[in-house]
Amino acid sequence: MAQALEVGTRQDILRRMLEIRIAEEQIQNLFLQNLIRGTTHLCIGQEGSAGVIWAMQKGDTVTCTYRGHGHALAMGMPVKSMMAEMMGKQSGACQGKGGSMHMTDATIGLLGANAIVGAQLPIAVGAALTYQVKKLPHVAISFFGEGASNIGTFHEALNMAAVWKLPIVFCCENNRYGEYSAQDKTTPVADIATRAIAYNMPGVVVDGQDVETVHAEALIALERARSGGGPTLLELKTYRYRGHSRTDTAPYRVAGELDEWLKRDPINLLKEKMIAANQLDETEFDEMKQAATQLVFDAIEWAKAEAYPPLEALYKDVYYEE
Amino acid sequence: MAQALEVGTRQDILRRMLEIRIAEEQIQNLFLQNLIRGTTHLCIGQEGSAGVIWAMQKGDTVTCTYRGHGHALAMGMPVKSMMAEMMGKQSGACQGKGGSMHMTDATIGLLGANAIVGAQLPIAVGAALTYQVKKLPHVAISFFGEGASNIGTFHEALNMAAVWKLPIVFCCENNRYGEYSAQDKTTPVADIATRAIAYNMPGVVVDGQDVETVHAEALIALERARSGGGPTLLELKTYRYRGHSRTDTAPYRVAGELDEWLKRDPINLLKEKMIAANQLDETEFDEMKQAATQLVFDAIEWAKAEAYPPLEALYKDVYYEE
Amino acid sequence: MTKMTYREAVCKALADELRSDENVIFFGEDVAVAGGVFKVTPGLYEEFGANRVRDTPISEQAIIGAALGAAITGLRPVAELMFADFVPVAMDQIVNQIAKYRYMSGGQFVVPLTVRAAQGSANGFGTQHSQCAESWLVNIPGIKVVSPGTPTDAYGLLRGAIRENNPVFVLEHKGLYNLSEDVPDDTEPMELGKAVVRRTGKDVTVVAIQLMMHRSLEAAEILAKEGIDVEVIDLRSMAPLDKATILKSIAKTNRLVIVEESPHSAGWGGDIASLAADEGVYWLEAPVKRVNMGNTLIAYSPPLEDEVIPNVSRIAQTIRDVMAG
Amino acid sequence: MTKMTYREAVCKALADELRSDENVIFFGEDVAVAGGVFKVTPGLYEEFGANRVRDTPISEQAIIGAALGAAITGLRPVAELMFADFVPVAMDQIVNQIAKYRYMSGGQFVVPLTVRAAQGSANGFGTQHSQCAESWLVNIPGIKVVSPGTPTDAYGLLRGAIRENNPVFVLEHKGLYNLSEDVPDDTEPMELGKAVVRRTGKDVTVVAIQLMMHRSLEAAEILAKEGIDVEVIDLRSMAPLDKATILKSIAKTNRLVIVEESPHSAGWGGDIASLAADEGVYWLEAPVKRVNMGNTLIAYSPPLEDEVIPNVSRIAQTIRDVMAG
Ligand SMILES: Cc1ncc(C[n+]2csc(CCOP(=O)(O)OP(=O)(O)O)c2C)c(N)n1
Ligand SMILES: Cc1ncc(C[n+]2csc(CCOP(=O)(O)OP(=O)(O)O)c2C)c(N)n1
Ligand SMILES: [Mg+2]
Ligand SMILES: [Mg+2]
Repeated sequence: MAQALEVGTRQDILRRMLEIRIAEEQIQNLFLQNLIRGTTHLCIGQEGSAGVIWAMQKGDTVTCTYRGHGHALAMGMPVKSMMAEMMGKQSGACQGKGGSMHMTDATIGLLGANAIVGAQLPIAVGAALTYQVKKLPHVAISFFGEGASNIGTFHEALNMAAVWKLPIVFCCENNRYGEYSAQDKTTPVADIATRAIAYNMPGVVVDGQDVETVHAEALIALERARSGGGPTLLELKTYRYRGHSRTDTAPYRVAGELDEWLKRDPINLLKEKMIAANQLDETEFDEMKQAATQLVFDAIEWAKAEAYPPLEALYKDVYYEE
Repeated sequence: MAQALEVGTRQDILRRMLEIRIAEEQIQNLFLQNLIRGTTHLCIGQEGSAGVIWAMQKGDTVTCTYRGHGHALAMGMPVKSMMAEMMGKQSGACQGKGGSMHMTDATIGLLGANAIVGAQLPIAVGAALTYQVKKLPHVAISFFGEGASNIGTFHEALNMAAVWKLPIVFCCENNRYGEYSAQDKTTPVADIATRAIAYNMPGVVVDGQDVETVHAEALIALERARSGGGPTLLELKTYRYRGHSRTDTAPYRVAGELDEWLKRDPINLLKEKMIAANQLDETEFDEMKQAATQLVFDAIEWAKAEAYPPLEALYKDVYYEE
Repeated sequence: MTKMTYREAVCKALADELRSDENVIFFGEDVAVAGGVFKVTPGLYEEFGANRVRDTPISEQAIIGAALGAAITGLRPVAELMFADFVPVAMDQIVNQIAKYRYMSGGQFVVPLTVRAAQGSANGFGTQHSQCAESWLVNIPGIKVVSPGTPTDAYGLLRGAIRENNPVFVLEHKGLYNLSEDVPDDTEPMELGKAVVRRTGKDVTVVAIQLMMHRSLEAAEILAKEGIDVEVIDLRSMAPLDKATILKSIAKTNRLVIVEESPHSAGWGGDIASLAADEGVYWLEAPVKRVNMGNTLIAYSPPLEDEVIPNVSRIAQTIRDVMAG
Repeated sequence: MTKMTYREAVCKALADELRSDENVIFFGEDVAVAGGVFKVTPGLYEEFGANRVRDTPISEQAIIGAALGAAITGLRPVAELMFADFVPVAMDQIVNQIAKYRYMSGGQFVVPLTVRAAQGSANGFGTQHSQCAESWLVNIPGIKVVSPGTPTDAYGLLRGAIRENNPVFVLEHKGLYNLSEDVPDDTEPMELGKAVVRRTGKDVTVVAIQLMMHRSLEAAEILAKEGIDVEVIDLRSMAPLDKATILKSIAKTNRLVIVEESPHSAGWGGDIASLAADEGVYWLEAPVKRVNMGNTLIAYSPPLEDEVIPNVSRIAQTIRDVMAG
C-alpha cells in the first residue's frame, strides 16, 4: 500500500471523488429526463483515477475519452461548466458544441476528450513533443480503456513516444469491459501493462481503487517523464459500476463481479483509511457528501437556466479567423 | 543449426534462390534502362526467406509487400509472368496492371503484394479466418518488414489473430532498414519477435540467412497454426544488399555492415553446406547459375516482345461484372 | 406483408442471407453476443453460432482488412463499422485495398464483401458520431455504396449487397431505425444502382436519400398546397448512380434541388448538379440548388444540431426559391 | 529573381519558415537525415537540428495526431505524409480530429498545422502510389487544402500555409518537382483561397490545377490556332474556393470545362460544376464538361497510365466539343 498522503490532500481528493460520483449519478438522471441528449458514459467506480490528476504539476496536460467527466472534474473543471456543456448551453466548457463526450478545458490543461477510441493517444504524443522541443518541464498524460489497447493508434502512439523518449504517461483504465465485451474476449493478454514490453518502456499494474496507490505510481511515472526518462504505461485495474453508456444495464457482467468490486470502492477505501487514521468521522463524511450534492444540484439548476448558443455559433470556429 | 534437408530439396531451393538473385539483378538493370517504370524494391540478400515458402503446403497462402519478388518466385510464379508484369504487359501476372510492387498470383496462393506498409497483415488475417470458419487445413502467411512493425495495422492484425487463434504465421523479414532509417531510429526494441508478448503468442528470432533454419522454424509455426495452436510471430534476421528502391545507393548504411552480412550470404551458406556434404561441386554450382541466368534472360526477352494490354483494359475489372 | 421496422428489416436481411449461404459470415464490435450497439442484430449469434457471427476487438482497420482477406478466399463477409463516423479509421483498407484489389491484380479476385455502418444525425451524438459517409466513399471507384431510406429497401438492398460480387457499403440511417412499414414477404434481393421516384410531380425535381428524402416528401406535401408539384427521387444507390432516372425527371421539370445531410464541398450532390449542368444543361430553367450542411460541422447543442441538418422548412423554402428563380 | 525548381521552392519555403519562427518544426518518414524520399528537404536537418527536424517511425496516424497535439500546445508543426496515397491511412486523425478540434471545443484551440504530401501520377508508381488527394479532403470542413502548380506558388502557398492558424494540406505534385521558373526574391507567404487566371480568353473557361493546369495551357495554345480563345483558371486553393474568380470568368465565356486528375464521382470538379449550375446557370450556353479519370483506377502499365490521366489532346477535344455544344 502506498504511503499515506497528508490529511489536507486526502480531504481534497475525497471531496472531489464524491463530487465526481454525485455528478455522474445526476448526469444519468438528466439523460433519462432527456435534458442531456445523445449519450453519456459514466465513470462511477473509477474515481480512483483522480490519483493521477493529483500527481500532476502545473503545465501538465491530459487527453482522455468520452468517459472523461471524472478527469475533467478532478482537474478542476467547474461543475457548472460541465453541466452547462452537458445540456448544450453557451456557458458550457465547449460553448455547448462538445457535449458529454467532449469535455475539454484548455485552461486547466484538459486538451480534449475524444469519442474516437484511441485517437487521443497520438494527440497527447504531440503535446509531449512540444514539451520536449521547447524544453518545457511538462508532461502529457493520456487516459484510455483496456479495449482501446487493441486499436492501431495505441500502438503507434506508444512506439513514437518510446523512440523519442517523450515526457508522457499512458494511463490505461482497465475497467474490465469495452462496451459489452469482457477483456478476455478481445484481448489476448491479462495485463495491458504487459504491452509496454513491445516498446521497451516500463509497464506498471496499479490497484486503481486505492487512490493513494494510484497517486504514488503516477508520481513515479510523471517524475520519470519529466526528468527525461521517457514514457510509462500505467494500468489501473478498476471497474465501472454502471453500464457502458446511455441505458445499458450491463447484462453481460459476470455474476457477483460487481459485488466484489463494490467491496473495494475507491471512495470507501479512502474514507475508511481516513477514519482509521482519525482524520474523518461519519458525520464529517456525511457533511462532505452533502456539500458535494449541493454543489452538483446547484450547478444543474444553474445550467438549466442558462441560454443555448445563438444560431450564428453554428458557423463560428470551423476555422480560426483573424 | 537446423537439420539438413534432403539433397533434392536443397538443390531445388538453391536453384530457386539463384533465380531470385539473378532475376532481381536484372530487374534493377531493366529499371535503369527504363523498361520498368516507377520503382523497384529488391530482395537481394534476403533469399533465405524461401525457407518459409518451402515449409508451406498446398492451399496455404501468402500476402507480402512491394519487396515481394522473391516470395513470388519461390512460390512458383513463372519468371516470364513476373517479367511481363514488370514491364506492364498483358501477359504479366496482373495483366500489366500491378507492376513491380504488386506481384500477385492467386493460382499459387500469392494473395497480393501490397504497397501500403502494413496493409497486407489484416488481409492475411481474413484469409486465415476463412480457413478457420470453413475448417480448412490451410495456413495464411504474411510477410512484412521490421519497419512495418510500427504501424497500426500490424498491431490490430496480430491482436485479432491471437484472440481468434487463427491459423496464420506473421513473418517479419528484419533487414535492418525501413527505407533509409536504421531500425533503432524508429523502433525501441531490438527484436521484433519481442512484440509477440503483447499478443500472448510465440515470438521466434530466426537466422534468416540460413534457409534450412528458416525452413525448420517456419515448419514449426505452420504446424502450430494448422493444428489449432494459433499464430506465431517469426522474425528472420536478414539484410538487403541493395538500396531501398530505385537508385538508392544506401549511403546511410553503417560502414562495414554490408561486408559482414555478405559473409553469411544465404545462397553461399547453402552452397557451402552442400559442398561440405559432397552434394555439390563448383562446376555443378556454376551450371546451376548458368541455367538460372538463362531462364531469367529468356523470360526478359520474351516479355519485351509481349504486347501491352489494350486500352479497354483500363475500364475492365474496376468491378466484377456478371 | 409483414410490418417491420428498418432495424428489423436489416436484421432479417442478414438472417436470410446467413441462412441461405453458408459462406456468409458477419462480424464487428459487439454485434454478436450483445446484438449490436443499435440493437440491430440480436439473435444472429444464437442462430448461426460463434463461428459465423463474431465479436471483434476494437480494430476497424483489421475488421475491414479481414473482410477483404476472407472475401478473396471464399467467404462472403459482412463487416459492421458501427458508426459511419468510423469509416475514416479504416480508410486505407477501403480506398487502397478493397476498392483496388480486383483491379490491380488484373481481375484475379472477386471481392464479395459488405460493410454496414450507421450514419446520420440522431439527436445529440455530437460532432464525431453524427456524420453521413456517402461523400467520403463515392470518390472511390471499385466500391459500391447504397443508402436505403425505407424498411423495404433496407431489407432488399442489404440482401442485394451481400449477394453482389463486389465490395458494397450499406449505410443505414440511425434516425430511421424505428421507422416501420409493411414489407412484402416476397421482397427479393434488390439490384444495386436503381433510384426510385417516391413522388411524381411536374414542377421541380428533388434528389435526396434517407432522412432527407422523407423530409423532402414532407416539404412536397406542404408545397402541393401552394400549387407546387414536386417530384422526389430517392437515389438509394450512390454508386453506381442512376443517371437515367435523374435526367428523365429534369427533362420533365426543368428544375433541380439536391438535399444532402452532409457538408457542401465535394459532396455527392455536386455530382448530381454536375450531371444536370452537363447532360441536362439545355433543360434547366432555374439555378440548381443544394440544401446541405454548408461547410460547417455538427455541434452537440440541440438548437445547433437541429439547425445544421436540413429541415422541412429549409427544403421547402429552397424549392420555392427555385420555382421563383 | 532566382531560378528554382518546384522541389527547391518547397524546401526553401520550409527553410525560411523554420528560420523565421522557432515554433515551426518539421517531421515525417525519412524527411530529416535522408532529406526525403523525393529529395525535397535536404539540408533542413543539418541546419535546424534533430530537435526540430525529425524522422518518424512508419506511423501515419501518430504523425498526424502528434502534429495536432503539438499545434494545440504552442508549436507550428509541418508533417509530411510522403505519398498523398497515404492520406487515407491517417484519415480519422484528419476527418475527426484536426478538422474538428477547434470547433468541438468551442474555439478553445488554434490548430496551426500543415501537412505536406506528394500526389499525382508520375510515370509508373502504380495503383496505390499515384493518386491525387483533393477530392478526399475537400469534403471536410475545418481544414484548408492548397495545390500549388508552379515553383512560385509552391513557395508562397507553403509559407502561407505554415503561417495560417488553421490546419492546411499542401498537396505537391510529384510530376512538377522538376519544373523550374524564376521565383521573385520578394515572394511573400501567400494568402490561401485565391485562384489565378493563367491565361485570359473569351470563349471558354477551363478550371484546373497542377499538371492538369499545365496541360490545359498547352491545349489552349493548340486551340488558339483554331480560333478558340481559352481562359485557364488555376484554382491553387481547393478549400476555400475562390468562387468569384470562377463566376467572373463564366460570366464572360459562358462555357466551362473542368479538368481533374482524379475519379469523377464526388470529385472536386463536381462542386465547380455545381457552382456554375447554381449561381452561373443563366450564363451557360453549353454543357459543363469534366475531363477526369472517369470512374476507374490508375494502372501500372505504361499505355494504361498514360491514357487514364487526362492528356492535352483529350482536354483540347473536350473544349472543342463544348464550343460546338
Ligand atoms: C474507433 C472507434 N471504434 C469504436 C467505437 C465505439 N466504442 C465507443 S466506447 C467503446 C469501448 C471502449 O472500451 P475501453 O477502451 O475499454 O474504454 P471504456 O469505455 O471501458 O472506458 C467502443 C467500442 C469508437 N467510439 N471509436
Ligand atoms: C503506409 C505507408 N507508409 C509509408 C510508406 C513508404 N514506405 C515504403 S517502404 C517503407 C519502409 C518499410 O520498411 P520495412 O517494413 O522494414 O520493409 P522493407 O522495405 O525493409 O522490406 C516505407 C516507409 C508506405 N508505402 N506505406
Ligand atoms: Mg474498458
Ligand atoms: Mg526493413
